Amino acid sequence: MAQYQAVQRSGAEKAATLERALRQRSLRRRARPVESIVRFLLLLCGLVSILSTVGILVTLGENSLLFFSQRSWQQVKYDTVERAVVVNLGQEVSLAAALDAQNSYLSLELDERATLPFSEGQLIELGGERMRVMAASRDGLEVERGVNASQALAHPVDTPVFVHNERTVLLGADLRADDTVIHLSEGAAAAFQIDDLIQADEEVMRVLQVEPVSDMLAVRRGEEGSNPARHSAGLPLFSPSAVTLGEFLTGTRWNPQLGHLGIWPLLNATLMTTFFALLTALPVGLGVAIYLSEYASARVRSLVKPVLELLVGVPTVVFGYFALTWMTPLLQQIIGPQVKQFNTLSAGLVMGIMIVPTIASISEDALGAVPRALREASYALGATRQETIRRAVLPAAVSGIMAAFLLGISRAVGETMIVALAAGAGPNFTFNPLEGAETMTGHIVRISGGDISYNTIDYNSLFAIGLLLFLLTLAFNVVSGAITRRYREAT
Amino acid sequence: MMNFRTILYLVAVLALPFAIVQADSHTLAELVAENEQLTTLQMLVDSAGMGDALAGEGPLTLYAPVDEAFAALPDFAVDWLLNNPDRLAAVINQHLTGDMTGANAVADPLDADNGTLQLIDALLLPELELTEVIPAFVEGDIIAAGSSTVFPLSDAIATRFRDEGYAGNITVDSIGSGAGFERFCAEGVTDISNASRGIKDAELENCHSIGRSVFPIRVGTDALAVVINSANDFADNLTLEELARLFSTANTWQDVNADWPAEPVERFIPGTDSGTFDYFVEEVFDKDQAPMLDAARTSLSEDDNVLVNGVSGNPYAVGFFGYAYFEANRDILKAVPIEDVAPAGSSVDDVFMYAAPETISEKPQVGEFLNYYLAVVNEEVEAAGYFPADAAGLNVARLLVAAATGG
Amino acid sequence: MSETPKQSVQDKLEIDAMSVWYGETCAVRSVTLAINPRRITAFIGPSGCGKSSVLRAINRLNDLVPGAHVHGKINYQGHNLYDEQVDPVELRRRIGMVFQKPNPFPKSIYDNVAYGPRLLGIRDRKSLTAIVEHSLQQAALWDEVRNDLHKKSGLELSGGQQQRLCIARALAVEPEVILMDEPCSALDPIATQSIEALMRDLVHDYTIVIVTHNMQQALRVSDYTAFFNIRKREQDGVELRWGELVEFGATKQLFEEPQHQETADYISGRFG
Amino acid sequence: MATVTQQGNRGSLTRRQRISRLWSRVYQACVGLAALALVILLLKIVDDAFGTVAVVNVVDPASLVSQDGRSIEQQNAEELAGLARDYLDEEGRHFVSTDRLFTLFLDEVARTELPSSALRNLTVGQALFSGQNFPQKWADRTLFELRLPDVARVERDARARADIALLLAGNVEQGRLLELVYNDIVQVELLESWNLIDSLTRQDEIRARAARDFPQATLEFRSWLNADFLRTPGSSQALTSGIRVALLGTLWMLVIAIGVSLPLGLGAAIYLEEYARHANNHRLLRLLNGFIETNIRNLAGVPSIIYGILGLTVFVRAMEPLTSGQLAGVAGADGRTILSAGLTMALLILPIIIINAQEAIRAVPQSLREGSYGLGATQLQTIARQVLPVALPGMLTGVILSVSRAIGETAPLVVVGAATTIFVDPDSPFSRFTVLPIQIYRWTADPREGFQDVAAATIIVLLLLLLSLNASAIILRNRYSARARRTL
Repeated sequence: MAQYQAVQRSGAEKAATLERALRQRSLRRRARPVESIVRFLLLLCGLVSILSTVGILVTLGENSLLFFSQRSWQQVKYDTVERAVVVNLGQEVSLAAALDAQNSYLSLELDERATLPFSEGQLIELGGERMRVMAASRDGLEVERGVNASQALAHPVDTPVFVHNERTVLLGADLRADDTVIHLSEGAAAAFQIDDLIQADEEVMRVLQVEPVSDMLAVRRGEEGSNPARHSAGLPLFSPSAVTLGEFLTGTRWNPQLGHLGIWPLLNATLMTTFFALLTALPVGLGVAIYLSEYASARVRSLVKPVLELLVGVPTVVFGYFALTWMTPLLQQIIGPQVKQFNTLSAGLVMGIMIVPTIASISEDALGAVPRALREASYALGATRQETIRRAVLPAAVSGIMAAFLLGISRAVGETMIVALAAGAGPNFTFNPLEGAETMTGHIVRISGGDISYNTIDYNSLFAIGLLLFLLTLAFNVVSGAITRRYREAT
Repeated sequence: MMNFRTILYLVAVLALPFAIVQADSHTLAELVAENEQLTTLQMLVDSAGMGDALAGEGPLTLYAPVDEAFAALPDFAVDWLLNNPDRLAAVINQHLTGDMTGANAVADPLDADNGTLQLIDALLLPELELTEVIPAFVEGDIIAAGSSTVFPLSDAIATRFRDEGYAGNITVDSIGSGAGFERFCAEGVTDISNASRGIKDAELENCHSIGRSVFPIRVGTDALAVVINSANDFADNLTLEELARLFSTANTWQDVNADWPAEPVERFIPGTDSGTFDYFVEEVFDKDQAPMLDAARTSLSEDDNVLVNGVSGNPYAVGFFGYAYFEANRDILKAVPIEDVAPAGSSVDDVFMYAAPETISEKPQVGEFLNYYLAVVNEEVEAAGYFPADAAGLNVARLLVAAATGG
Repeated sequence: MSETPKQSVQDKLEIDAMSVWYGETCAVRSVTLAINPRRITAFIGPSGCGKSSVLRAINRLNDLVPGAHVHGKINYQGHNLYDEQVDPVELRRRIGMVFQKPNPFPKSIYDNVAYGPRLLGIRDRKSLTAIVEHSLQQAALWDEVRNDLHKKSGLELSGGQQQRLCIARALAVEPEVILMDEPCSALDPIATQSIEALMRDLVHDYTIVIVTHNMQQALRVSDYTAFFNIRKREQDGVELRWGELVEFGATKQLFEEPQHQETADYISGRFG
Repeated sequence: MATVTQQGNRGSLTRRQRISRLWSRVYQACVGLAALALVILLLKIVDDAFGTVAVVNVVDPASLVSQDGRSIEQQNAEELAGLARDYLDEEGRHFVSTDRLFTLFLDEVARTELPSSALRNLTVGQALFSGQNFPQKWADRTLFELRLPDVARVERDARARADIALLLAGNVEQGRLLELVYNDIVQVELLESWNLIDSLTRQDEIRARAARDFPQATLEFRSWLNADFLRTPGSSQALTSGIRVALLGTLWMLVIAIGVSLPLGLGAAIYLEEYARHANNHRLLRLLNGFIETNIRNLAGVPSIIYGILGLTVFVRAMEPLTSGQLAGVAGADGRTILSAGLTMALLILPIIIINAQEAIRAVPQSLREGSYGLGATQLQTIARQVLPVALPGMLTGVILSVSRAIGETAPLVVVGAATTIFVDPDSPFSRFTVLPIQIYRWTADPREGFQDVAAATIIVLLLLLLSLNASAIILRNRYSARARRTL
């Protein structure tokens, strides 16, 4: 009561001031234009990000459309049957012993110095019977008899061995600008049909007639706006094919010059480097984060964290050279010479090192945001430190940790310089991490920095790859976003 | 180029009977006037007022470039010659007094009363005096971009240009020939385009569509080196045929030569659009790039350093690239002689710059820089790892730059 | 405690058939009661009976909770507080709130108390100081902190002091109603006692609504008490739970002669 | 029975504690591993940036001593000008070129505010103004004519040479001439460079090798990172290469990128955390907000090279009038300017900033907001006075991360079109530019002797720059953070 009396005395001024401030304040809703404007401006800030996405989609999409609508020219191939010849000796190959209809071993006698003209899976032909080579050595071949609808027969000794070869169609004779008949390399006419398009250098021709016996084609010159020009013998000929989405998404060979436009070699390499990067970065990064957040003293934390953040700023080029000049030799010492100079393992591991600080820093923030009460509750129930971390802290921080992983993964997928320098420079469809393979980003940077001219299929393919890269990260983010949300709701 | 030459041969062979019929008791001047392949030359001779010289006392030898030979000279250059009688006279004199270096005969020589007429397939140019450039007086910016191969050379000359007093802003970007032409021909934002390959038709068309009559300036040449790891002591020579197998079907070195180890071959080759790649395909694979691209364990890179690193990292690797890069990495690589010929100096890969007279007249500093470039290029070219362009090539370049700058 | 306060100009807070929903979940259903001015009204009931939801609905703090919505009306000074025309910002100024866990801002004591007046546009330092001083006096905190006004962060005070700081902060904008959401649940008995005494002091000038778990506290401080309880129903195999107002009346009457068996059970500590 | 339970409990407890300790070792090991990687990386960089070099002088300074035996440092301007005259380009050797002398002269006396072309017709008398020491007979010659002794060189005109020497000696400082003598006559050439570790541990071997391979060379210890390195622009010579232009370019780009993305990013984050979840938002707005939210998460994962492609299409090409400076009245060549690079980088780091700021805002306890609202604060007041101050340290983390990201990014700038060789400092957002990572990329790929070392020195500069930028942000953050930790 006494206190209340005292309060009464000092209240006069407060009441006066407030009365002034509160005059004319009614409960009626007031317009707050500043609030509305700020709110709108902030919304605009958010909308900028949508513009980014639209820009990316339009840019990549437009050129990808070009890619998919563009015709790619590839060299025409045809199948030939030729006598098997040891190239470096000029020696023709024939049976060293008679072969009956059942035997699957075909004996040969080849010189010590001979290089084998046979390889696994090759189709060979003996006296009208076709066989498939299962294994090849200088002394003989393991074969599968009577393939391709042929009959297994007996063959006498000295029967010549023929091999099936795939050859490129070349111009058989010089072609003048006004010629309408072209000569092809031997046996090549079978590869063409009436109305096919052929490209030689820059000129496009249309096949009007095929002469399989004399290997000649009657053509109309200068099709599709090209100019008839003179071509010399030996020029490879090209036939058109449009890129299909199916081929792009399922093909396992990437070689635009040869018409192979399957994304998998590049995609696979990207997935492999990402996998190794995450294999390194997730445990280490999370370990660092846990250490910093749960064990380290404030002093250690304030020392280590900036250093880690410094690592984020090291140009990835530097990491690339680090992979090439340090990690790869190290792996070669540990694993052995089968580690190639360019390999996805080394690139992936170094990329992992690069991502560690990103993951560690963001995860640490997430762990730090977990209320202390939660930890104390866990300790109070008799949990050890480790159990508290695993069962109380980590689940509570899971959304932040997921965000960190997410960022880490997308950095790994999109990382360019490390893979361009260390992962390999040829599209190579392999699951062997010790071999080189080119990633999507590596391919983009290699081709765009090279001599390739614009508006070619090669060049436009970069946008299709870019679009796929974008959609890939998109799909990934949607999934991980869903996971994050679920966890967040659960906790 | 080959195609073009072959056409010339054919044309010349066809023209031969005709020419022989005409070849009785005429002066050189008359021979030139009567020959249907020499209309351009005839025009130039008339314009220079040198008809008399050709009709005069002999014995003279006239190397007469056929009309096709002038195709290498863009219109603006011919116009410039027509407007500069002195230079024109010097050029025509070169065909009277010089030798045939850099050109090929396209027919047997014809005898005239006062000398000999030899039809040739290229221009013989004198070494034109370049306009002297004082870098300190050059102003305005210069933008060059293009091939990473030409970059070291252009970079060195740009540095020197600046050291000697140029106070403007010169930029040289290493972005690849294709991107270089895109900026030069399609966007029209660069003044000079460095290229390690010839300009393609589509690119040329772009250039024309933005009103640039582009012309090449040859500033050097590169040789090709087939290189192996320095630890490789077995491959001391390769035949062309072995080379072909090494870069295509061979799985192991043994497949190339039975004496060599059965170790898998790893290949490192330049990117498919580079001049080096084109040359290799043409010489070794008879223009068919499929076997090489199809080969297993093949890495392609536009970045020569990647190739160097690749080959130096595996004792059983093989690669090829410009001699300049081999030279710079001699300590970790070995070059293999091909058919017992070691790589050196044999020109395979021209190093170009492209410019356009329209840009030059708009930005005189570009012409001045090109003049300076040509004046010092032979002092810098070897330090940048290339071989000097041959004299004929340089002379063409000098003429073109002189014509473009109107100097 | 039984003395009659002078009649107020302020109106009653009439809660009329109000339900509070969080998304698809109903927290409390169909509450109707009138809160008398210059009295302390206590909301009691088991956890989850919706008493806090009702309290937070009064100053529309639930607006800030994503998915929360309120049906029904709250009439106050001739307005329905949920009317489009009502300004929630001004409403919250008039109906202040003290939270279960003391939540001083991470600022000095002075800045904590001056926060509200500053929002009202009072910049004058002298006036601010007067308001801060008076509010702290009202909250019976002045003597304890007068020397540390600028030095100490609000977070450096003890729990009871923090809560009194929060009350001072609320008083500094001169509200008409003060809502208190279990203001003493995080405090020790001595701090609790001081807050309770403070409430009895303040009720001379303010209408106070308090949510409490502590029935003794309700009995000690309040003039009116509302008892809420939980209702359950099985539907499609899912158990639905919501709160309802069971009984409302003068505290004394409710505790001594409850009208409902539920109330009697609850206040005597027996649960059904 | 009770004892057994106790024993069992104790056993299990010991085991649990052992596991706990084991895991703490694992966590420590993770830190160790990360630190080890960092140390090796830094060591490798430092290893390259310092070390022994074998250099050779094209002209031995000993042969340049004056007649009375004074070394070049001790000679006066006149004597040095005499040396320059003597070494004016000899046939086929590139010593002092007339253009170098001329430039030196111009720099010293004539390069006023006049453009280069106007210099041409200025007479010497005008150029030197009054009071300068020069021979009267030159007074009426234009500077262009002055340059003519270049012709005299060809003609071996001894008098013209003497004139040049006279002019130089009278007008150019001794220090500048000494520099000229060093750079153009003595001409230090780099023959070989060794790494730091080799230099320290295998000195004898290096000595032996140098003696065998380069008998005329001198060995000296060189720090590739030195004051000149920061002051000079790039060069085609490793010894004289510097990073001035790249350093300035990086700073310009960062300022633009942060300047654009910080307000946008924080704005978007505040919107998404404070406004977007509002209960009475319209359904369409809620949909839009959800879309923005997802979209930003996705953008954070978009590979940087794709931002490069975006920047090329949008900023360099589509917005060329703006980015080239045409609209601002600057005669720019094209859109490949610092502005384009900065804007591209801003888009790239925007999602990072937004996401981190969102996390930081989300971590602000709801009780603070309620406390503020409860006092009748509007939403804007609550955000500005309660939420932002508390969220600031977390936001700074995001900014640090994004600066780190922006400073080291190479790929998008390669696509947007950073210059590879450029000598002139950027002076406006519409300048052509290069940045440190681009230089590092170029130099690491340069096989010529010494450029790997230059690249390493550049990396060190980049890291130092990053460190100082970070340090300021970290200090700021820790101050706030300490307060925030105390408060929560």
